[in-house]
Amino acid sequence: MKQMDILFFGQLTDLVGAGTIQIENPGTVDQLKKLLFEKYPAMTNTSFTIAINNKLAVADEEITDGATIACMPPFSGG
Amino acid sequence: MKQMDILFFGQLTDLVGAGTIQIENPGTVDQLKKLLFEKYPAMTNTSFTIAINNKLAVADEEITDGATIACMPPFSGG
Amino acid sequence: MEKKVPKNIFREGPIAPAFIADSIAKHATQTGIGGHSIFLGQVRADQIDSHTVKAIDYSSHQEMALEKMHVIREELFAKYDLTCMHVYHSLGMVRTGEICLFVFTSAKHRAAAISASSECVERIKTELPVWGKEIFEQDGYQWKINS
Amino acid sequence: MEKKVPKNIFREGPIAPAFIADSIAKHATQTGIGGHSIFLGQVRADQIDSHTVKAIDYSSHQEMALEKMHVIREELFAKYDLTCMHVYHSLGMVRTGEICLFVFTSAKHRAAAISASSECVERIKTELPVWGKEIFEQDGYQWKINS
Repeated sequence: MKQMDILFFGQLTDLVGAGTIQIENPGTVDQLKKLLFEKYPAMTNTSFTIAINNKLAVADEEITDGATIACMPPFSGG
Repeated sequence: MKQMDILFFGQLTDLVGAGTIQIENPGTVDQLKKLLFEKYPAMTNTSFTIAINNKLAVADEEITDGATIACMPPFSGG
Repeated sequence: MEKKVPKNIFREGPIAPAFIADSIAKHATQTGIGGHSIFLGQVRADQIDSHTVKAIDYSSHQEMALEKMHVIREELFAKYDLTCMHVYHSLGMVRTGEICLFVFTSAKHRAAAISASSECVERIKTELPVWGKEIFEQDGYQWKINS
Repeated sequence: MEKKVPKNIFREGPIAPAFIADSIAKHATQTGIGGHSIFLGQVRADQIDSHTVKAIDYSSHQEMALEKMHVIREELFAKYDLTCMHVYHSLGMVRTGEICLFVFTSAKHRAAAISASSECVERIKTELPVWGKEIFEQDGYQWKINS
């Protein structure tokens, strides 16, 4: 498995304590969430979406090596 | 009867050939219209409203001496 | 009770972008404002048969227009939760590409500012005794008709 | 076919009124335009419990935001008969009273410009991955929640 960057935004950066972490490709979005909930239990109580290569991801979507992964709380621009 | 100013705006100034005319108070709005149609027959084919003291007038409204009378084609501001 | 004197919305000639910037900048001290909505009318070089509009010459029954604008302002303040509303309309010559109408509403929340400015523009177009004379490039003119 | 590079809508810090004036002035040569609609977001000094907001620190998933904005732009151009659309959003610190969002649409007829700018603002608020951190006067902060 390849190492990949997971980006965090908004209040998730507080919760994770960083804007980026490196993990091994977990395979799918569901598996990524499982892994994040283990590492950061507070994320289970937080509303966020996951984007793969700048598109919102679906639950069982496969994560390809080299993809850009972002964990994003509700948007609050403007 | 007192002399009073009738103001014309927009395309009515072309039709009347002036921005203001002086007439004797015709008494009511209906009578004013009759008088204007006699003086300026082209006005019969023109859409316009009459304001007395800056308020749109009704047909049988009485015209008091010293009132400001305006003949106004459809508005085209902005 | 004293009757409030209506604000003069009329400006001779076009409305300069720098004037708009100043109006915006003046609101920086009003830190309860969350959104501004601005409408600008710009004179179009319309083609009318073989003619091209080069300017609009605006005239108004000013006293009546100012009284009516005062009513519109009060009604919009009653209807929407606004912080400010500013309206400027040109009189005299405004060339194509220049600004002839500037409507500027500000509110705590964007929805009020946006609805009020759009409603204000519609009411200005239909209710204010103002007329535009479209002046052609070569010569001649026609009286503007609002759609 | 080459993929069009999305325009960068982001600006570091607040959007200056003079920049807005320049944007308006640049449209004077486009004499097919009859109306401009502008929305400006301004940072509010909200009271939150015993705290007062003094600034918002904006951050974004920029690459995704620009791609999304490109889609919004294309959809609005397809839906409305627009001449131009310009969008600028601040990143980093914007103090209360300063402008953080500038949406500017222009069209031959006012209805298209007004509807497009208002729709654009709603879509920016809900669809762009941008976050605001409300910084308090004394110290502390909270993450902004869009209503």
